[in-house]
Amino acid sequence: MNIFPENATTYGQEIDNLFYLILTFVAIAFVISVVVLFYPMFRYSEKRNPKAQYITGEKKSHFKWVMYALIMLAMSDFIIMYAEHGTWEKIEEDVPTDGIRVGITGIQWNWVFNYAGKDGKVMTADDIVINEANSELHVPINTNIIMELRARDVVHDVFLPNARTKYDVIPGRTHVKWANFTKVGKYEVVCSQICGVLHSKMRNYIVVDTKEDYDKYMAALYAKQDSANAPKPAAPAIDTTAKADSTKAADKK
Amino acid sequence: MSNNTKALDIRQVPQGRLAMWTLIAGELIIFGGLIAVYLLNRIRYPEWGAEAVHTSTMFGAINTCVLLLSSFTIVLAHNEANKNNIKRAQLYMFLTIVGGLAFLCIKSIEYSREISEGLTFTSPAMVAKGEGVKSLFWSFYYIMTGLHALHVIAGMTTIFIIMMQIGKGKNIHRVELAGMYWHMVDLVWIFLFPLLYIAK
Amino acid sequence: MEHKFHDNGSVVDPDVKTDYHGHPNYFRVLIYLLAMLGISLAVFEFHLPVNIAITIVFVVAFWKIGLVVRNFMHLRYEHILIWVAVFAAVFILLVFFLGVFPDVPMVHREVVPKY
Amino acid sequence: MEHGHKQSFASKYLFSTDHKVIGIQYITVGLLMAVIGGFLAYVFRYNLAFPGKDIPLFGQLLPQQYNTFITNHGMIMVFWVGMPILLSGLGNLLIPTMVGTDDMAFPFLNMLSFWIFTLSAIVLIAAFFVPGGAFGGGWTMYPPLSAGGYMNTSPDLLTALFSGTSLMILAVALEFVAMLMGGINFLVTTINKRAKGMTPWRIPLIVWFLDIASVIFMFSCGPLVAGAFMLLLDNIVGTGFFDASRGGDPILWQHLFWFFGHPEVYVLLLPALGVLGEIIPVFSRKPLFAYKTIIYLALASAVLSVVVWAHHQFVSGIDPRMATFFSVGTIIISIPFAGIFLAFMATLWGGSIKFTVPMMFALGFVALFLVGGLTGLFLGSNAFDIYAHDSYFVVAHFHYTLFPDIFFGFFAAFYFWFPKYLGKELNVTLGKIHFWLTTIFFNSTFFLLFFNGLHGQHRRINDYSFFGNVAMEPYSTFEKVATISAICLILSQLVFVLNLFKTLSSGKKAAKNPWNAATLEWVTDTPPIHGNFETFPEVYRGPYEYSVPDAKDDFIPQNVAN
Repeated sequence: MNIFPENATTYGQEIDNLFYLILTFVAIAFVISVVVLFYPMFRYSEKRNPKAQYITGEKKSHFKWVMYALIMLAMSDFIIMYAEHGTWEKIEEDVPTDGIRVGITGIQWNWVFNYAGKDGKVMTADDIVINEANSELHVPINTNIIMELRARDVVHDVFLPNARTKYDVIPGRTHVKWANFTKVGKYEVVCSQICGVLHSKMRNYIVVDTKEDYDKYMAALYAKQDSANAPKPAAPAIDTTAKADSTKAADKK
Repeated sequence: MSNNTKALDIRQVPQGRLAMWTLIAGELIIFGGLIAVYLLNRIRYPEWGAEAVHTSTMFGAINTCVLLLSSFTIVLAHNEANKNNIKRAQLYMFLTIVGGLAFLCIKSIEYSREISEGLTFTSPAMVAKGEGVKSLFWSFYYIMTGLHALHVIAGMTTIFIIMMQIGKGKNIHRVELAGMYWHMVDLVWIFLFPLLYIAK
Repeated sequence: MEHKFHDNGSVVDPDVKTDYHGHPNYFRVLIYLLAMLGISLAVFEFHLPVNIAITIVFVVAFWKIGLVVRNFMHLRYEHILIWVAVFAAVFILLVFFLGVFPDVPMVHREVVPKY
Repeated sequence: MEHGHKQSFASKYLFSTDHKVIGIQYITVGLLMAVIGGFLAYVFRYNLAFPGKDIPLFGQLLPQQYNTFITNHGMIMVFWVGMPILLSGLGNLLIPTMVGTDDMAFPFLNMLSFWIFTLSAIVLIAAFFVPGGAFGGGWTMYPPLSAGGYMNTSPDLLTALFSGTSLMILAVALEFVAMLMGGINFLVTTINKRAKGMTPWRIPLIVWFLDIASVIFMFSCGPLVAGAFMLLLDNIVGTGFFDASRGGDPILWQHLFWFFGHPEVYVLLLPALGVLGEIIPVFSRKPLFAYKTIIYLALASAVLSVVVWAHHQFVSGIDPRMATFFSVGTIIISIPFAGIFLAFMATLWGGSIKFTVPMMFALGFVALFLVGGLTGLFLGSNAFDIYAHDSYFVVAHFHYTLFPDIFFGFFAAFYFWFPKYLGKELNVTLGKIHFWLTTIFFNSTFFLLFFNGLHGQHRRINDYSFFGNVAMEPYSTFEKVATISAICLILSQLVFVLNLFKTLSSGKKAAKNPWNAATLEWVTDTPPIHGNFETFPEVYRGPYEYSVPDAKDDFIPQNVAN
């Protein structure tokens, strides 16, 4: 039995390793504390030790034991911080710039996926938008997938258990996060922040394809978009509601 | 105790003053939180400067003046109450209440001017034009001045009740406590004035 | 109910005189305050450069607050713990402001979705 | 003292200004709310284990009801159980008696505080019965879900005001008012009404901790009160303070909420730690280890508690560099609390430990909190939090901190002080059965959930069979085990109820100082008279003078002169 679900990204293993690192420290601390807590319960019970000693603990020679423990705790804390900071930087701060950009937008209660259209940018009018229940976002393997995360109505949270990544999506903001998948497969994208009545049903998929499969899939999508767009002018990718307009107006200032 | 010495033991500070200071610290954090939120948004949206032009600096200045004067009268009331000049203390407290009323009157004239320009709590016309960010300034303006006005009313009520009480010779020490609350209301306004009326 | 504390120094009788502190010259304080108000209005009238004006206005505001708290509220005659309480309130607000600062005002405006 | 004249029932039990009656009132209301919170937990736990089945005593649970129930379970357990029992209840009962005075500084304000609190509880419960039902967007009330009518479509002001969302905000605001009044009372009482000779370093630990908790509460709730006001106006007037399309900022609410929300954890924790600080020395017959240092550590943690809040927001879009800062803050704050717990453990060494019921609950608290505290390390390190945030790992973690804190802390205090304040002796056997059942079922409820969380089970979902990762074995079995244990955990509290009523109806009269404790509340009559002391005591020594060499007894009460 695996503690974690199957890992499918480059940085996933780092998160798992971090868990085991912290677990080591925590286990040591736990064992020591349990001994310190339970040993006196036997040794100094009323029967074995009817007369208690008078120790106020204000003396340095007594308090130094607590100090040692605290210093140990502080040191292991900072080792953990030091060890994990690289992972944090890699995942959250150093988002790569090259790769395939996709848009993931949370709405009540579905994830809307945007593929870049002909212009290679997401969230423009020629995007290919997939807005169906249980839809799939196809991405190629071993490529940086740069996800632009947005929310249209309320706060949602993109959670990819297999990619070990998660980020809130907030109305009015765009968060750019990334993942690089190393395994072909079909993985869940769920919403991890309560977002209304059907929060429990908010689940779509990311499908990791080989490069060839992905190209084929995209070619089919573009062809379909062309045939759909041919007779009439391009429809806006995302319905520009009054809300979106006013944000934009605010934006120009 | 002799004049001009600090209380060296915390227990020499009377209960009422201690409680009042605690209440004031709590109130300052509530107002301060609101002001901090406003400031954060004010820095985020420089275009709010253009909205602040619609507030009347003259009315704001007069109101500041009124509140400062009323603070002065309530502190005189405390001074007189300590000398047991109940009648004069009551007179000064009455003047403070008049000051508060004047403040509220001026405030309501201001409000009516702004509302007639369509600048309301939600400013629906602005939102419809897609200028939601600007309407947010007015939401902040009304919530901050409104909450302050509620405190003015609360302070006036308190002062009125205590004015009645000291007429019967009771609770003379409470004049000072009501005064402290009134000063707190004054403090908040002193900070709101540059924020809303001067920084344009 | 009469109190049985004898000599622990606490003032618990509700009608006792609470005038244990000194009294500054209130009128002079009022004059200072009005002068300060005049300064901030002058700053507004003369249309100084924005940064300077805002700095002056807020320095004046804090100065006025200091005058009111110290003199009208008699903080200058007060116990050190009261000072600590008042400054803790200000400190906490500062912490809140600085903690939120990178997230609200510094958010790049261009990250708002361009539809 | 005024114990001559007769009082009517209402003025004696309902509108009493006596701090002991008010304390008991607070605890009673808190326990009643705990029954409601427990029932909600039972309903949604049952639904999680057996989705779609009819729930005994309830029926079908709709998804919206599920959301409402988890939201209100969190709200009730933190604000209407933890706060009234630990802070207000214990504070009212203990502070005046422990510092040796007759009543709170402002008895009327105290009574008002209780009734405003009760009103807030009624408002919260009333939200279940308005059209649209109570608010169901998580106890953190993140806008825009909680604003602008996402939960309750509201055409006019009155309907908006009486919608579930607005009522919940109002209830929280009212509770804050009540707790602020209580906090002012605690502080002034401790500072100004101490008995003669009760110097700062002779005040019992719990009084210190209750006051520090009140200070933390008063100084951190301000921004949230302002924020709640703004959110309420967003709901009923239609302003856009948290509406991104109008320039408002949902993240701002999260900051306002957690700026209060995290210190709130310490507000709940400190009184319970104070209970440990009273109980462990008494039953180890040893002075509290490093009493002064513990207080300094608590003060340090109070200062640090305002710089850790954003660790609840690591993945919610705050600046990643700030996340590192808050991560370090979180890690640093673990040190003072670890110090306090270590001092409690050190108190045991060299003692003569009596395993009475309160002591068992106190030691159980320390042992269980150890798990909760150590799992906090996983969540405090921001990189792992990316994965664990909003998962059942978090749920298990905070139940391992808050359940021991609120319930073990309360039960320890209950079994310790019940004989004093109600004058009857509790049944020891029932108490021990209660302790073991609670401990066993608590662990079997929450320990397995750590594994569910690590396997990617996210929170606030009413039916996990929909999700492939967590619907598999053994995680669905873990769900069922957790549910059955939770039901047993709730049922085992019946032992406590039985013990309570048995004792109240036919308990033996308790002695004046059954535990041979040294603090001032044990000096007065059992139960204490109105006004607490016949003559006000004078204090000559610290609160933990146990096993002093060359002393007559193994304890010296604080009011005994040399």
